[in-house]
Amino acid sequence: MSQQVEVRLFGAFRQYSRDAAIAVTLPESATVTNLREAFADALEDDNARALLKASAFATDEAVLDEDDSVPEHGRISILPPVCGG
Amino acid sequence: MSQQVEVRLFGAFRQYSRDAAIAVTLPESATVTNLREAFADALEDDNARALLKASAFATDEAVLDEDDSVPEHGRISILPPVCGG
Amino acid sequence: MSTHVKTTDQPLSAEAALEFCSAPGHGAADLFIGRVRDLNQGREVEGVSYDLHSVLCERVFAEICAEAREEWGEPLHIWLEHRHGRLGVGEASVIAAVSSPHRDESFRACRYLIEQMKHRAPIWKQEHYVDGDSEWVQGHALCQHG
Amino acid sequence: MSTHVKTTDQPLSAEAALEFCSAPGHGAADLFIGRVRDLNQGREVEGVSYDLHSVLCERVFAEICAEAREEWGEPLHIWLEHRHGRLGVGEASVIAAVSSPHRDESFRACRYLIEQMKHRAPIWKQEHYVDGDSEWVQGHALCQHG
Repeated sequence: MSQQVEVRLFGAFRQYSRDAAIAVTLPESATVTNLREAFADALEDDNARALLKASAFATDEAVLDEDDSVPEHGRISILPPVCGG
Repeated sequence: MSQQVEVRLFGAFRQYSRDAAIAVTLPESATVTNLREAFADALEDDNARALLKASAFATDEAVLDEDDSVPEHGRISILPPVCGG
Repeated sequence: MSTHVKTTDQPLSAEAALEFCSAPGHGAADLFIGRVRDLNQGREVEGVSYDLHSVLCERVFAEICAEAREEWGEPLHIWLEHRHGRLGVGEASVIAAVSSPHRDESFRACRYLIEQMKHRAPIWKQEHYVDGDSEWVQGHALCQHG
Repeated sequence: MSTHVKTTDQPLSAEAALEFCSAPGHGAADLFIGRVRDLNQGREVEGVSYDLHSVLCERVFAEICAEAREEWGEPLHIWLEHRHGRLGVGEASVIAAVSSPHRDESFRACRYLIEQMKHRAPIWKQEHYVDGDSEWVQGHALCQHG
């Protein structure tokens, strides 16, 4: 079984897709590390891959650790380095 | 030659005169120390005299030192301990 | 005690923040406004587009406010709003405000809100320069927090 | 850079302070409001009468603002107003505000204005209690300064 995860894009990632989202396919019970690899493969731009290294995945509830499982339901976002205010 | 100095009252001193001022007579070239003594004599209330000990004389330009001369012109005020804000 | 956090694409109101941050027992209120500057690192800025993850952002704001309350006292009234969308020079991007019985708590808590918001809230800005160029401003990497 | 100091018997305006404390190059503004509290040292307060030496007060305000500018930078916009007369609970007695290119200066300078004002400005307050009594609040003795 595999699952499709739609990763919402924010900040500098927005320029890499018109939909503000990129879909990736993951095995069931994938971790955030798996998600990060699949997402990197889906990116076509070296700058985007560099940005990914400094970015965090998050649900609508919290920023995820690399060891966390990717939740089966709920929205996933990729958050580049932040600079509010 | 003597001079008459009108001392303007502020804060807790206001209760000691309806005019918001007390006039004292000083010798010419009096210092602030002389003024303080004359002003103490003019006060009829022990609480007022106690308050005077913690209070400063001032012109409209600056707080005066005890050694300063009392300026011949210009307004003199007695400033009790402050608590703005 | 009450807390107000929000992200919005509408202009921010300092007046609303100060009205919220008041109470008969509160002798002090401190309010901070962040505004769009016309210059950043030597480049002339015409405007800034703010992007944010609204749900997560408000969650982080609420956490930060709870921490401030924990540190500086239950009675605080706390306000934290951040705007998104495109803003011109001089427009307010963020308003933080705190009221408290005495002034030390208001100053410290308000400062805390801003500093933590800058480091932890999922907000990004894209500067638009007078020369026509645009750039996403580099920020702080987010770590898991709390 | 500009400085505004005033004492007045009219209500204070935070809006005016924030409008004054703004500039295209200023990314930050901090504003402090002091308000009349309903309780002081366990006594229920109905209102406070503020008395001040207006000429000397504005002179001291100007000195304090000049010191803040010296310490935190020429470009600061600085606002310091204190009200006098009788105020009810919740009314603003003092507003200090500062804007600056970056936030640290605004926070520090605004705090400095308030702390110095409390210690050096010739201002006195008489609290009016719910029980009908009134009392002049004890303060800090003034020394010659500057």
